[in-house]
Amino acid sequence: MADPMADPKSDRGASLDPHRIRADFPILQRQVRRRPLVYLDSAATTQKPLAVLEAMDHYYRQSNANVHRGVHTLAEEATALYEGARRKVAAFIGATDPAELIFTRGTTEAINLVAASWGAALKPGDVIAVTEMEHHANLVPWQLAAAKAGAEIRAIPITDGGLLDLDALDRVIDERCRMIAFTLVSNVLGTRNPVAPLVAAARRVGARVLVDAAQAAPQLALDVTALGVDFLAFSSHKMGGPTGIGALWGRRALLDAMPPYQGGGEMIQRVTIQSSTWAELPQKFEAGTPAIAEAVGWGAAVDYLTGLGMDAVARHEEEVTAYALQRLGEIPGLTIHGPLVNRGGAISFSLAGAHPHDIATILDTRGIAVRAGHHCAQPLHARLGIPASSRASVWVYTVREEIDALAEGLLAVGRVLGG
Amino acid sequence: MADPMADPKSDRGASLDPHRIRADFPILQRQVRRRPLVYLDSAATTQKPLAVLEAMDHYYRQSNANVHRGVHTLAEEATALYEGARRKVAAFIGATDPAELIFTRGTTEAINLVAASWGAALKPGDVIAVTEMEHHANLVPWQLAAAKAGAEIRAIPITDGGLLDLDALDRVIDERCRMIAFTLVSNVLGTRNPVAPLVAAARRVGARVLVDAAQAAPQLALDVTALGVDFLAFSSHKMGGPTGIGALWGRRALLDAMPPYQGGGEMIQRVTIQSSTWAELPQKFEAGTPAIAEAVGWGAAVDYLTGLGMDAVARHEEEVTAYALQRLGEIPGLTIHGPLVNRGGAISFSLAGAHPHDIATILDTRGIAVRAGHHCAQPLHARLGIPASSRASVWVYTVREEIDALAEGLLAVGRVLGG
Amino acid sequence: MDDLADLYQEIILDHSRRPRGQGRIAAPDAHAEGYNPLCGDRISLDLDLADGRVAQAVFQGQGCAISQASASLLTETVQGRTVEEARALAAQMFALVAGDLAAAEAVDFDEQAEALAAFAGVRDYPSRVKCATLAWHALKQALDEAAAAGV
Amino acid sequence: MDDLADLYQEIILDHSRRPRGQGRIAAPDAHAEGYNPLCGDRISLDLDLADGRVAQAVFQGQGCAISQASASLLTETVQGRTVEEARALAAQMFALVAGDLAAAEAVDFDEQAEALAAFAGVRDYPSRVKCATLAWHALKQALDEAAAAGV
Ligand SMILES: Cc1ncc(COP(=O)(O)O)c(C=O)c1O
Ligand SMILES: Cc1ncc(COP(=O)(O)O)c(C=O)c1O
Ligand code: FES
Ligand code: FES
Repeated sequence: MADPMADPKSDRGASLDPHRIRADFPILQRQVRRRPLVYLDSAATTQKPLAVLEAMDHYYRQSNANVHRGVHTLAEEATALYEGARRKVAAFIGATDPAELIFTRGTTEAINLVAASWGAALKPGDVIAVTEMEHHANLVPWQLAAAKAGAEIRAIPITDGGLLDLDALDRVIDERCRMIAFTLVSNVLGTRNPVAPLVAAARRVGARVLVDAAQAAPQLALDVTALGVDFLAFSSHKMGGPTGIGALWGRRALLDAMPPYQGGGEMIQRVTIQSSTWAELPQKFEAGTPAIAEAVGWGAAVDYLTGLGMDAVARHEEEVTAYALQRLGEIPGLTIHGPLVNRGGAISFSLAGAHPHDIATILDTRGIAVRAGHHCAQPLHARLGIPASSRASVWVYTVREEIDALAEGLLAVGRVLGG
Repeated sequence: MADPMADPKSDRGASLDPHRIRADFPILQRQVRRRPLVYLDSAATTQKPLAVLEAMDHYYRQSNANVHRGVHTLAEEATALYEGARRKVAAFIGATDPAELIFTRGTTEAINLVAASWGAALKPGDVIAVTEMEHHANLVPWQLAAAKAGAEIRAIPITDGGLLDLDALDRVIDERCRMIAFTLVSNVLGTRNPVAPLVAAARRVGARVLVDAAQAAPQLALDVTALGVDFLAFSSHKMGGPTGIGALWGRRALLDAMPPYQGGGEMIQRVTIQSSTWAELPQKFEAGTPAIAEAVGWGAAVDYLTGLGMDAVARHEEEVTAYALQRLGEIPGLTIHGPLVNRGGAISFSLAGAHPHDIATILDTRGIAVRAGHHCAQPLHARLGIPASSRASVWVYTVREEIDALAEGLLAVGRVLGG
Repeated sequence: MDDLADLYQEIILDHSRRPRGQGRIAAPDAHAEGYNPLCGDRISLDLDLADGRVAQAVFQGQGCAISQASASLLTETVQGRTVEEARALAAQMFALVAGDLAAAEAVDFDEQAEALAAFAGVRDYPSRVKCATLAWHALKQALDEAAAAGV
Repeated sequence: MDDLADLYQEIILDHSRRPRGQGRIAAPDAHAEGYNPLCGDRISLDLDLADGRVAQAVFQGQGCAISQASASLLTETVQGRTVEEARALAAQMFALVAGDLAAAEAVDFDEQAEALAAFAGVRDYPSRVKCATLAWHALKQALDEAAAAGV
């Protein structure tokens, strides 16, 4: 088991040396309010390694052109880079057929695509099941689709410990259920949800399964084939890649049967004024000029993570998280929301007598970046009985010294606000 | 009137010196097939000035964070940069209220947003009017919306000269018409369409007007207030900015009345498991993490163009286009599709005995990049009676020497293929 | 660190820990609600007006230290002032937190009103500006509505 | 420029200007269509088979110089060859344009078949590869279907 505080000069093998990794991320050199930046907001968006910035810059300086149907050299290069990125990202989640990977703006658009296109076949009385811990991205699109169809939304409840209440599964999932959509890793509680029981429940009633992997993709080795799900959505910007791109992976048979989502160039085969026919996958779902440079950058991020090894990334995430949970547990008046073991690196907490936004601002005066608010999970906060929480979240570059700075900062918050 | 071949050291005043401008675009140093790149595919996507690449790089190295609701310094900076970009882009098209400018992935998504959200109120028998020269992006979304509603698509015809047939307006636009959606500048013919008669026709029957400004925004000073239209869509990547972003501008009253398009984070106010309420404009239509770095880059592109002066840009476009039309007119067997005056810089043509893809490949062997195909305008090509065409298109960095290279290349094509 | 940039000054902390002027008025002459979309926090402000003066100001609601302290200081500061003075104080707060120090200082007030200067530091934390002005926007709205209603 | 990279060689131009083997067979033993989504061009190929050989091959359709030349050369080259030889030629074309020169050269053919090497230059133009193979994919499909149908 690697020591994340290891000597920066030590060998980068199966384990991961965050001190060495920090050199790959230019922004980590930055000062904030005259203190070194302590970036603990990676669950909102991660910082980007130099390799990603260089890949995009190089694309624009060497090969920029619109993709597909282009015959000239730049168009050929841009197309090869764009489709190469698709293959990389597909391989990263264990997809065997790159045509099953559709580029979107992010997780949110990926889920909207399924909710609108697959969801167009929903009928009155059909049920979409989510969980009480969903991000709004995996709830509101289903509400929109359900409202159109006259379908019903049900939520699988969570336990007080922040785990899915699997005992409630049989009550929530009946034969009216057409879809179970859930997050693999909670962006608030850190909970890593079990896939197998949900897939089994779905299969029993013939429902489909969509996994929100926005938080999972940056911290766990994923294999869509092994997971046995139908759709999986994730975002580049949460895993070291640029903003503006994400993806939907879906089973070919389902995607083939779905109507198109957006109309426009690239997604058509034959167009007359009155009607059109559609292109093959993945183009069918990629109308218009796609986020080309962003795909290239995301491909570089995937290469970077593969270079580190996703097992090492996961181990580091677990180690730093465990250390953070230990240090935060020492802060008087602090409550951690969510499980303490078998979890991801988003740690939400409340501090008695301190409003989450004051916590975030006071930490910011020390150069420490955390989030305050409902983290796009209002129903979950309602379930927790709090309007908002503070959240610290880690990634590959997070070192124990930063957790120490957070702990000291929170003690200072207590001193300042507690009086 | 400026001479685009002016001495590179001459003063950059109201007119534009493309030789000097070329130094701002790193990719123009590139060799293609051992010849200097002659990039004549700007209508597909433009190249990017250094200032744009640097703005994005700087964002990622200094201020990268997720926007909105964030309290820490990086989140404040990212939000200020993102919203600052919105103000720049809004000002660029003469919009007085930045909240009326919604960031999308591009023109295609902007039109899909209107077709799906505004179009949700369409009823059987309603008519959507487009033109025969539309890009698929301004046709297929309306087909999808019309199919859902039982509405009808009608096309305003074009004349043999490639102009809108305004005499046909009264026949096409009747009181069943709910929307006139047309391109301001054709990406195939180069035609600059008149706005006033179409707006007048729309107002007579109470229809809305959407303008596809994908080709217009890079080459004309736009003022949505003066144009008097209801919606305007355009793309960053066609005007010096990055891929992955574009915008919809719309009148506040219309946008306020429209249902949301995609659901997720940022676009909500209150969320429960069962239902949600929506945020104010523009967030209401921007679900999920937006294309933040791309907005910053687009803002830099707008600054760059404003620095050149859009009047000078338009004049340069007209001058180089006129020169190109003159040179192409000298090529035996060459037919230009579209008007010869009062037009933009996309020049599509056919060369007797030469297939468009052979033309593009042979030009590519000389480092010259042009497009071949239907340019996402199959109905227009059907109207022209050809399956495909070749297209050369210019922008701020295009110099006469490049047009000369094109003309020589086309003579060579004739020699090679004509035998 | 520059004193003005130091957001959590003693006076702010004192008022946030022990807010003054909390409560409701059964039939207030003027009333408004403040809502901060950043966090969802709400504040309600009740006023009694008499002879063109703010006879009483009380607030209720949850929020961060900044918003609580600001509301608390508001109730103390406007108490007994004329409606015009209360408006001018609100304008001063808006100018202060916007970093418009010239405008803020152009208004020359007594010692009690100067306590509001403690909020100047919020201009270095743009997303928190709304916290400092939440109660003051409610004040302005309450006075506007009362004036419109002829109270 | 390297000769192999020179796409528009004399033999290709010659066949594209004056395509051989154009036409249809009224009741062909084998038939297939080729469609190039890049450009929308289509080609149709008719074959007569006799004694395990390609007795006649003709094509019809519009397309670029590369696709026309390739189809024209195909009709000349496969004429009279055994079905197995025709298949091997198709495989050679696919290897050649994919830049797999070793595989392409592994097949040792007569002079006429060597004319196909003229298409090697297309590997430097990836979007045009389909043009060069359009007719050959149709050939393979026609032979596959004929075999499946027991012709
Ligand atoms: C006239 C016109 N409209 C719409 C589009 C679509 O733009 P985008 O692909 O950026 O969505 C284009 C460019 O492809 C265009 O030229
Ligand atoms: C669990 C989860 N789902 C969905 C999203 C939405 O992702 P995006 O904003 O990139 O679309 C996020 C992040 O904001 C998330 O954490
Ligand atoms: S954080 Fe809610 S009012 Fe300050
Ligand atoms: S371009 Fe159509 S077959 Fe070659």
